[in-house]
Amino acid sequence: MIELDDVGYSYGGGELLSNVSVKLAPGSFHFLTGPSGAGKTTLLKLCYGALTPTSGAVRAFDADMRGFDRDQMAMLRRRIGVVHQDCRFLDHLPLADNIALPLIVSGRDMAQESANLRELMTWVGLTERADARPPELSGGERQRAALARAVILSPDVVLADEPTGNVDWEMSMRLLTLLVELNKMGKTVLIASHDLALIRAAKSQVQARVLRIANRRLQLAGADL
Amino acid sequence: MIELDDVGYSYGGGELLSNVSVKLAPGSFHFLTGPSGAGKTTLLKLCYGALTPTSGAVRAFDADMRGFDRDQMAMLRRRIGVVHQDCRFLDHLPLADNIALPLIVSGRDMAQESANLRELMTWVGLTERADARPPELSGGERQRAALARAVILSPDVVLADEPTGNVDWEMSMRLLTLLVELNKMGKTVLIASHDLALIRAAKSQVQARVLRIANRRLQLAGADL
Amino acid sequence: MSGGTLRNVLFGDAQADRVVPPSGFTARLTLFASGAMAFLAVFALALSLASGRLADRWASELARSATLRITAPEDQVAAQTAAALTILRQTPGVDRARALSAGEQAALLAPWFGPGLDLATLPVPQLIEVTEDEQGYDAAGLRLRLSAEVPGAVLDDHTRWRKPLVEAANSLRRLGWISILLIGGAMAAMISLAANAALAANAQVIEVLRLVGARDSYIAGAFVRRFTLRALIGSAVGIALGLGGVLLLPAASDEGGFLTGLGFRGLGWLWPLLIPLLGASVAFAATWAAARRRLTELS
Amino acid sequence: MSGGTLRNVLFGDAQADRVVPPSGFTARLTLFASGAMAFLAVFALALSLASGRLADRWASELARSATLRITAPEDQVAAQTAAALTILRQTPGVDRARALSAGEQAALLAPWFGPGLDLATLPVPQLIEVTEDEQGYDAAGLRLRLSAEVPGAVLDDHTRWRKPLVEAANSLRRLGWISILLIGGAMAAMISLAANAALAANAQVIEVLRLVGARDSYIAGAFVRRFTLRALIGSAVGIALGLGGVLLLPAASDEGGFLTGLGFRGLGWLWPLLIPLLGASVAFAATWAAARRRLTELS
Ligand SMILES: Nc1ncnc2c1ncn2[C@@H]1O[C@H](COP(=O)(O)OP(=O)(O)OP(=O)(O)O)[C@@H](O)[C@H]1O
Ligand SMILES: Nc1ncnc2c1ncn2[C@@H]1O[C@H](COP(=O)(O)OP(=O)(O)OP(=O)(O)O)[C@@H](O)[C@H]1O
Ligand SMILES: [Mg+2]
Ligand SMILES: [Mg+2]
Repeated sequence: MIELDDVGYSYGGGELLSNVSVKLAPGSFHFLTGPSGAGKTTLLKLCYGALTPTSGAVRAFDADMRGFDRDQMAMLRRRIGVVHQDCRFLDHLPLADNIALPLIVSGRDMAQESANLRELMTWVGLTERADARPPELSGGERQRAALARAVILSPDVVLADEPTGNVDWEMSMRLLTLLVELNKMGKTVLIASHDLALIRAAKSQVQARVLRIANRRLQLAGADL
Repeated sequence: MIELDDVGYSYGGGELLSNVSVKLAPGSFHFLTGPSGAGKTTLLKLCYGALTPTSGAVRAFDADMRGFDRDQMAMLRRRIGVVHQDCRFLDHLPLADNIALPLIVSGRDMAQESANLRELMTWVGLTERADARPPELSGGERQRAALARAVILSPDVVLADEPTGNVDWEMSMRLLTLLVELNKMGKTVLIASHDLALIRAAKSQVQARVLRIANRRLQLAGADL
Repeated sequence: MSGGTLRNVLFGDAQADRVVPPSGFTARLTLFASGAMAFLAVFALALSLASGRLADRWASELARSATLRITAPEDQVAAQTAAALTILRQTPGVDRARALSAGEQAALLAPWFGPGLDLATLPVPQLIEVTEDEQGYDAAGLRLRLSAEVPGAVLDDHTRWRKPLVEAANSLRRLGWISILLIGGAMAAMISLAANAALAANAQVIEVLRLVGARDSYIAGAFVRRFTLRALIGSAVGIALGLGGVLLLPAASDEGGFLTGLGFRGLGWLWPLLIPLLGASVAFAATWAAARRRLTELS
Repeated sequence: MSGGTLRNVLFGDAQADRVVPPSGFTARLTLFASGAMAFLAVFALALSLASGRLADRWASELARSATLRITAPEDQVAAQTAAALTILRQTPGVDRARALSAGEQAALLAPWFGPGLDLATLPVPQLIEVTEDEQGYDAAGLRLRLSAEVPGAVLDDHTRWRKPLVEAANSLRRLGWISILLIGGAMAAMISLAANAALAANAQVIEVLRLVGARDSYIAGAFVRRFTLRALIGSAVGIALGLGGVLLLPAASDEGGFLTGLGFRGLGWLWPLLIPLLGASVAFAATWAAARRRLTELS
């Protein structure tokens, strides 16, 4: 699905990531850990084309992203669901429309999708807040909404950056279950998280590989995780 | 220091908090937990006057906040350090100035305070990022900066909303240590968090009370925490 | 944003317009700027149309009317006048020739001799008003014939008199058109400014839309449609107010000249209706250019 | 924002100004609006000063110059002219009295009688140009005396002729002042709009500043100082350009009348220097009002 080939990245100063090679095979489940500021978010942005590597190549669905024009990039984004670390919404639209935004911009028939939308909102526990504007949501509610928005188009790949940083343990498990279910349907999942308890819990439900960024390199984490 | 007396609050719909009474005594250390959307952030906002209770009274430093004019409110904020859940900064100023912002707006002599600032930035591990603009920071870096900004004026009370949601365990412990040190100096600390591991770790270092919001009420959590 | 997506930009779906927040400030700025500009444009248009009319009228009067002055001993004036009139009536190109009455002459001379003028006591020359037809007459040939048959006649074709006035009217007309160009330019500048402000203020909205897979033409279209519509509404209101203002001006009086003759005549009323269309086109072009630049910058 | 904090607002510390982000768009809008308005104000000022001068000159000429017309049998003209001149020179309030020469009279009459006029063949009245001094003369008394001693004399005081021109010049002057008021109003509106936009765009900045304990006067002051400075700079540049433009206009010529006589004379050059001060005051008031409203709203 998504393949990083000897990728290096720098924001202008020293190199943040070097020689990173990883292949997210279809149907795989990955975690990404590493200390704060190591480059987890940066790596995710490279995967969905928000950043262009300073060296090496990123391939998505067997196409080299470097050649993408803006329309191809838009089409790619419809196949990749992304949960940002600082969840951003359109503050003037109610929550339900924000979650349905990928349906709206891709011109789907909203009537057909409404059952789907309602089910998803129930799962993340936001049915009651459907008419609230995003600034009125609590921190955890925003994170759940971001995850719902990322998966509503049923994308081939889900990239989630710290999706459970602001929710309690019970809700974390619910969100994890959602991602595991998607993975079981054949979707590729990558979760950046520093929450070791979450990773351990996931490993009991699904066969997950844990990647760790340390010293600018990407390593496979040991059996302790 | 801060006292909520039979406080109720509603954002317009049903009541979110009812009959909440709590007294943050000088030098006390509290945790606040509860499921996502229970009202932790709301309760904190009531404590520092960002919200006015729909019923009941809030007293800060023995003065009823309802009578405060805008200047008195500004003076109150200089005695209360707040870490917002979604950390906000002035995006056009470098990180160091953002952390020093409370010093700047209260007209302190920056030359005198620079040693203090440097020490604090080292503690939260942001010395290298001093010249970065806030949008260039990673999620964890923002949270650490927000905590640093909250404590730089050495306020009498520190209210921290989910201050460790985006940092790894090691950094969580560092931040906790900072707050425990402040508490040992006699400052009052209240931390809203859903991270039970953090709470357990704190209890081994300091005598902390754990409050829980459930069904609109504030309760003292049981011995399991 | 290739050419093929222009249709998309112009006629996006209703949903697309909701994704851009209703930005109070830039909306007000656009409405206000296009309204004010349209309002001013109506006056500039009225000014140039009116001074154009004035210039045309004066120019055509200037070309088409002349005076024949007959200075002769008192007893010959009547005979020479009759002879001159005969010649004029025979001249091809002369539409009308008419001897002024004593009263008319007295009125014309009153400024010089006071109102109590008795023409009978003065050997005042007889004036004949000559009006050309479309083709015009041959002034040199006429002069020649007159000098042979009516020795006391002098043909004065007014040119010296009215030329500076016609030039003044023409330069007012130019001033009007230049103002309209300046107004259009100022409007384009203001709307560009507003569109750029809206795009800058909505950098985060654009980021979110791109994150969920919106095409650039979809995003640009939402902004472009909104600004075009605002400019259309703003300038429609502006011309309505401007036309109201023009109607309220004192009606053109015969003596009035420049200042009171403002206003539209006949088909001239259709001109101002072009202003909102022009305003909307200006807004469309300005917003599209701004969106294109901004979206390329942000990528 | 009580009265006592005004000093704080006007002279905050240098640090305080950094906490408000340099907002590109509202800065450009303010600079542009105040520059454009100052530019226009210079012209409006020049227009009203020039037409004021014109009106004054005409009004004083109108009051101070008159024509005496002597219509008499040919042999009495010279005697009556001499008599009239004598009377005029004795009249208190008359500064100068001068009989026009035959050539001057011919030039004045040429429009009517053609250039080849021989005054000798016509009993043209003799004209005497009368110029008043500061005090002015008693027209009625003069008329009475003339009617007794110079039966052919008629005093024409030009009033009928120039009054409409003076009125036109006066209404141009009014137009100039009204334009200056409108320009000032438009500038206040634009700067309010810009200040409100800046305050709205910086709602988050205001929230952060309040969170860390900034007083409202501190926050308002940062905005107010910035907008006042921008208006000052913008309108200074605007008047510089405007004065340059006025200097480039063709110099006032004697025939020129309205259009070419624009420009400042003597102390008049000091007037435009008031514009930036006024602009800055307008910006100060507008921004302060906007900040006050906004900060109350946000609390
Ligand atoms: N736009 C940028 N310009 C410059 N430096 C940046 C930019 N974005 C991120 N950085 C820096 O790059 C480093 C890695 O950032 P990144 O967000 O990838 O970290 P992370 O692993 O996601 O950390 P966290 O767990 O705290 O979210 C950080 O030190 C950050 O300050
Ligand atoms: N401005 C607002 N207007 C309306 N409702 C609001 C507003 N702010 C918060 N709420 C609602 O009030 C409830 C409590 O919000 P609050 O932010 O206090 O929760 P929280 O306990 O901090 O949750 P979390 O752990 O997710 O941060 C939520 O359901 C939220 O949607
Ligand atoms: Mg990150
Ligand atoms: Mg919260």
